[in-house]
Amino acid sequence: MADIILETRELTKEFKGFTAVSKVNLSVKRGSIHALIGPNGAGKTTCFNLLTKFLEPTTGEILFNGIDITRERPAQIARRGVIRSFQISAVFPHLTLLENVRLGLQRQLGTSFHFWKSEKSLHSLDGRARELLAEVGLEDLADETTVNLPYGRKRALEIATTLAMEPELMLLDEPTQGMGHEDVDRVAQLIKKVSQGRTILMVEHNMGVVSTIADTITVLQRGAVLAEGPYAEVSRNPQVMEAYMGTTAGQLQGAH
Amino acid sequence: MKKTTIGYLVLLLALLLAPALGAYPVFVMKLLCFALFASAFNLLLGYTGLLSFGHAAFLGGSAYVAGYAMKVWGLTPEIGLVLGTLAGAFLGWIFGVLAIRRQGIYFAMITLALAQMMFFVALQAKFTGGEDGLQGVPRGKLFGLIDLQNDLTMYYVTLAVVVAAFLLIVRTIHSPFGQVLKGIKENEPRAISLGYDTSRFKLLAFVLSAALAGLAGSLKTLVLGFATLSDVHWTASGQVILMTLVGGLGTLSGPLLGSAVVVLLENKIGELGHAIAGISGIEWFNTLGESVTMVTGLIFVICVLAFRRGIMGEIIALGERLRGRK
Amino acid sequence: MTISLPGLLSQLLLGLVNGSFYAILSLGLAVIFGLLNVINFAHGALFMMGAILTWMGMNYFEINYWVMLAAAPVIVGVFGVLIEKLLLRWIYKLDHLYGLLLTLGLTLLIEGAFRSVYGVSGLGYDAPDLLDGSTNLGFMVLPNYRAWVVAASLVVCFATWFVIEKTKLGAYLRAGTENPRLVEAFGINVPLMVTLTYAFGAALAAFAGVLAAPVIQVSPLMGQNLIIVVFAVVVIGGMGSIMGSILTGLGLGIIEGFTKVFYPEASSTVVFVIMVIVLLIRPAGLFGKER
Amino acid sequence: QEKVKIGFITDMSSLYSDVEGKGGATAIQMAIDDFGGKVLGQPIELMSADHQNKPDIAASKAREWIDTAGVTMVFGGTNSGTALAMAKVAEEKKRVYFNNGAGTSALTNEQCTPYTIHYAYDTVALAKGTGGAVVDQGGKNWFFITADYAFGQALEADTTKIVKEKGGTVLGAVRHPLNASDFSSFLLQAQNSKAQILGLANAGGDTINSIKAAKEFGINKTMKTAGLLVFLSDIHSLGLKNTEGLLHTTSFYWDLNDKTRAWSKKFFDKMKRMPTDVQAADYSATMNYLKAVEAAKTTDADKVMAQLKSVKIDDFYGKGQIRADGSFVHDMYLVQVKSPAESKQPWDYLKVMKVLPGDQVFTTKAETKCALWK
Amino acid sequence: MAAAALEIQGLQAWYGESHVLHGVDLVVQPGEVVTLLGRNGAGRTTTMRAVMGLTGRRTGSLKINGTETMGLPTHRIAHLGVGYCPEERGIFSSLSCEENLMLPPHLKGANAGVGAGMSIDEIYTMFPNLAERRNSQGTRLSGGEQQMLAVARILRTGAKLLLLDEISEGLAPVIVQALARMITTLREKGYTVVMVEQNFHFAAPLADRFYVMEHGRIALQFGASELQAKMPVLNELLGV
Ligand SMILES: Nc1ncnc2c1ncn2[C@@H]1O[C@H](COP(=O)(O)OP(=O)(O)OP(=O)(O)O)[C@@H](O)[C@H]1O
Ligand SMILES: Nc1ncnc2c1ncn2[C@@H]1O[C@H](COP(=O)(O)OP(=O)(O)OP(=O)(O)O)[C@@H](O)[C@H]1O
Ligand SMILES: [Mg+2]
Ligand SMILES: [Mg+2]
Repeated sequence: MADIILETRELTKEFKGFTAVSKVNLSVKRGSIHALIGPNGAGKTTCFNLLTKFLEPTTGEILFNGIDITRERPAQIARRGVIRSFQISAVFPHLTLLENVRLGLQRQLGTSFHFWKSEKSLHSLDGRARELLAEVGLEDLADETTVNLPYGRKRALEIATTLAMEPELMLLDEPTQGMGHEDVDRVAQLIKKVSQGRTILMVEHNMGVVSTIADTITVLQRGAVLAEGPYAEVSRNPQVMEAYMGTTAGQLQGAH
Repeated sequence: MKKTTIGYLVLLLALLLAPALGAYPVFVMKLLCFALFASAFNLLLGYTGLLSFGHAAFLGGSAYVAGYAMKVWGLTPEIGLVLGTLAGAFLGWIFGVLAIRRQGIYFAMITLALAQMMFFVALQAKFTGGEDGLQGVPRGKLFGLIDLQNDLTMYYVTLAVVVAAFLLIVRTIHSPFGQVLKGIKENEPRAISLGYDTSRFKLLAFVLSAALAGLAGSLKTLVLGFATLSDVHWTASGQVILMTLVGGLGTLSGPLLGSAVVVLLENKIGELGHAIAGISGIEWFNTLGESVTMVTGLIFVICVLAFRRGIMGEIIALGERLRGRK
Repeated sequence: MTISLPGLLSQLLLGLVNGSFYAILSLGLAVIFGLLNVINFAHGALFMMGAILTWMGMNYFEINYWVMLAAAPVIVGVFGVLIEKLLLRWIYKLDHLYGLLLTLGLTLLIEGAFRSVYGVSGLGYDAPDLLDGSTNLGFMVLPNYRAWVVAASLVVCFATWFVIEKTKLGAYLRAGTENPRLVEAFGINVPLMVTLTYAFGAALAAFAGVLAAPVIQVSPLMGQNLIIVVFAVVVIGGMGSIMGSILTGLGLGIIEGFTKVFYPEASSTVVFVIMVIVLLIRPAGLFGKER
Repeated sequence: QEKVKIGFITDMSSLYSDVEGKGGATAIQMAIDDFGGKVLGQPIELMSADHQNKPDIAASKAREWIDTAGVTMVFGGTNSGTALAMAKVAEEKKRVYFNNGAGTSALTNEQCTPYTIHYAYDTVALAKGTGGAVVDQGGKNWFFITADYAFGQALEADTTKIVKEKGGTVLGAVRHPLNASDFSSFLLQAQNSKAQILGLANAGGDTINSIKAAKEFGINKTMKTAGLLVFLSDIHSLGLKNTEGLLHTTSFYWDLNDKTRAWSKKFFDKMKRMPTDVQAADYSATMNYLKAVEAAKTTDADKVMAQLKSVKIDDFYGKGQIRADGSFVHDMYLVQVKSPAESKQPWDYLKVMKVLPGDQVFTTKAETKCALWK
Repeated sequence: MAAAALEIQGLQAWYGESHVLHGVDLVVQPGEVVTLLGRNGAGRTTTMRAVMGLTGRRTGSLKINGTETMGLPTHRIAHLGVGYCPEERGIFSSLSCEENLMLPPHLKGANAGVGAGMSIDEIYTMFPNLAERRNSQGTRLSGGEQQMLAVARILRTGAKLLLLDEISEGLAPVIVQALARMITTLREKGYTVVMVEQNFHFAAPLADRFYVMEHGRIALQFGASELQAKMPVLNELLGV
């Protein structure tokens, strides 16, 4: 049996009588890129929110590396190595790129509460921060202020910062939303690249991206799992085609 | 050396020489206390983005504790100051625990409410002397040796304490901790997702700010010899916001300047009015002394409408624009 | 202290009177906060203006109470229009902080101006003849004027609530609260709506002022202490929630009334204690929505 | 060379500005002018400032004026926090300090100093005056509405003491927070107690609002109201309709006799208001201070104080002497507010019920905690 | 000849200090479907916002049905018959789904030739999700549902010039297809549509004409018939 990094058991979330996520059993294999797709309102974002404890599950369990994390707080889960990105871009706009990434690294030093220490003590992290920036192709912009960056670059920076946390599992919610074609490709490749040695769970409507990089796909519909498997298999499933892809999916989305 | 460093050195020199140059030491000491108070407040608002509307509680609460320790228990001034600071920190911790998870205006309002409760305690408790205040706090001898009764000695002690506290603030802002605060101010959800328990960071910032405000309050009691209700009243919280705003939010030097402007105004506006009346011959200005609140109000309005960055903020922005041109 | 049932009932009724003032004032604050995103510190000053204008009308021009009950809110409303057009207009995009500070400054100016003319100890006027006297309710003798205060404010509050929650105009207001530019892009004259909202909020404050004057002493500083309590009411009810502020206003008036019997020393602190407790349990206030 | 400078620091803009405020400055200036504008061959100078009820401003202003401007006498107060703070400064710097506005008896009791003179009234005098006189007139059963802080509690305690001494009883008391705007609830409690006398142990706006609500609920029909600290300015603003019948004690009223009328008319011409007792005291205190300086031929505080305490004072304001503890012991008056029908002219508000001899109302030697008077 | 539905000349626009549009020229005839393409940050959204008067300062000329709108306040512009669906969707959280839908008023004097806009039933048929969640609080809808609501909302008003910013964003492929059908229908009914799209494959078959923006200017303009010929240039400009 393959090594499972994240597992949910009968995960359910109800909002005042409306079940957004219902009895979802998800297993994410270590080292894979796992995509969560499904029609609008299927419960994907809610699922993410449950996994990172931004929402409290109604019932069900979440296991990370076999440990039950259902009752933990968001920051605790983050420290375990489960890091999420947001649907909107999440950077620190008035810090430099370097500082952005360094903030991701800084926690390891254990000096974050040391208000009497000099900032200079953080310079030891600069090397690693630059490496991470290089990994996403931003090394030349290290000392720019982040606000001035174009959108796609901000996403890349966000990924670099996330990598700084040395995440075991990255949760990406629509990472390519609102991006131009070039950026979509760049980010998709980036995800592929950083998935080395990590696990990625992502929500994505762009089938072009999903088909090229995802190893496993889970399709949600009305809060429940509709199908699961590799892209080729799932995309031919008639139920999925009807509920999600539509009849002309291949033609319209495949080339996206 | 950087220009700002030179600026601070000049200011320090001026302060060192102030009594010799004829400035009235007690007044300058009062100014220094408020400068510290405003700087402590700015640490919270300007660098953490938390608007507390209850800082008077720390200023006043600590003033009572330090005053009581020195007057009734007869402790030495340094212990009084330490106790006052600790009291500020403790109050700050309580306020913080209750308020820190609330955002924005809720945070402001809950701190205001807690400070109101503090006010009622101060009004009603026996040891505060109610509306009479805690009067006649002796300055005593520092470490049992240095007699602070002399205004000049007191002045240099005050200056030393305030400078040290200010340096601590500077250091805090430029520390690993300060870096995280900046991150929280910019984008809190992101900071959480990076694994920072942001409420603990905000709490520490709050406690620090409260402790330093407490130090300011204790120092004020030591200098002036009393602690009274006006320090715990909500208007004192409003005033410190004004100081910070006038000087420039989120700038280090802003609160220093802002507190100077506000304190000078509050104390000297009568004389200013007489002077203007003398020069312009307009009789009305003679009554300016009775209109402090109106003038304060006017400054608030003008500041918000036209000078939002505060005096220092505007100067810095101007500098940047000039540099940008070149 | 033991207290009889009639005694309790009468205290409850008195609490309701105070609650009525809290309700109107916090309603005005809530409406203004909702649409303008401004925490109107000047509300206390506007309340005071309502009362003093009425006094002026009665003393200088011998206008009667009923006329002033309508005229004072209108005048203060117009004043509100000026405030909005000349000052508040410039700060909408900024943090709440600035609105709070601007209106705080405004308060100091208005109060200072009235104080320099009228001093601080206050001016009084009496309830209109029609409402003079009192009614024996069996358990207490209630001055007619107080009954009128409760009735008038309940009517005003619920009418306002109805308009905001149940009408199309109210939907515009609520939507404008969140994203005024977009609502304007749908073809609604939002700037006008904003101005009128502020004017309406100001008029509500003035209305409360006119109502309050025969009960409490009119003076330039009369709004100062009240406003802090009313802030607490709004926060407890949930910032911007209309029904929340009305119900909380009435409820707190009653709670405060009971405190006056059982532990009078704490009667003005109790509101803040409740506020802290409520916010700990429900961060957005009793009726507030968490965004 | 020894120039007299008077530093007048009071509340000119806030809660108590009607009681003393600008009118106080006017009264002091009148005294200086009447004295001839000069003493010891030097012009007399008056400096005045608004302390906004903040002790730190009051004290630092006093300190600064003494240190830098050479002020020889500090005058001021109106609120006990500021008054006590200034008294401490004056003691430290050895300057004569007059207080008129603040009521706290601590100024001449626990916290008395060799340089403090409490000139107009204090809470003890008010409590004893009103309490004693009302019981004498048959008001035996009391109920208090008390502001819940030191000042109100002191007033209540002092009054209770005298009421009991005279054989009266206190049926109850309700403590209200400072600046409580609505008093109806407290008044109902008072009414339920069936007491004859409603004692108001509070001040300023609280007193005003209590009186107003008492009228509204018709309590003034069943109980007599005794205000323990009421100023003429309060009655003026409340109007006779609301205050009629209110008993209280004052140290001065403009319409007592020809001398008071004459001075008050001069004051009225300047201020368009009749003086409060505090403002009249301001005039009298200044006048007597200047006389003392002239007699002592110096501004030295110790000598002037000795002179002040050695002479008998007798002017339109009061007749009596400044005691070792700093109290100016003089007669007080129990007064009642007239009904609108009784009032014949503007400012015709009070009728004197009883003259209260100074030695009966002020703190006695047995009671004092002042070390200077033991 | 009737005036152009939208005519923009030399449009410049600023956000605070930053100068975003540097002279945009663009004409849309009544009944046309026009797509604005461009990289992220090229200024397409800003152009739309500028038409509605939602940017900071702006200069140049903006005519809707021949009426100059440069000096007009935003709400007056809307009443010229413009419906705007913003990029960020702008769903109101204090309103329910249905209240959101009903919020925009019917536009006065905008209905010549088009009719009174869609009825609620038509809209619910088109977006069944919305019908199902009609009593939900607006922002509790999922991202995609909010997007549907944002589009549906302006179809009701009778606006005949529609400004649609990234409406296919975040939607499941099935819904994207439904939207494509909707736009075709709208064109048949005589609506004028200006779309901003990242999703070139969604926009390509729908539009009559294309504008490509770059750095706040129009870089290229061509008709649907030239599409194939322009692909190499587009590839270079957009990386399609
Ligand atoms: N807080 C909430 N209260 C009530 N209903 C909610 C809440 N959050 C989400 N929902 C409902 O739950 C369902 C699932 O929402 P979710 O955001 O998880 O969808 P999604 O799969 O991410 O869709 P999309 O692809 O459109 O983003 C939706 O129908 C939504 O209306
Ligand atoms: N509110 C704003 N304040 C300042 N600058 C802004 C603002 N909104 C957008 N900009 C800047 O204006 C430029 C144009 O933005 P615009 O949103 O019009 O681009 P777009 O072509 O719609 O791109 P996108 O694909 O990102 O939506 C960008 O550089 C952006 O950073
Ligand atoms: Mg989603
Ligand atoms: Mg855009």
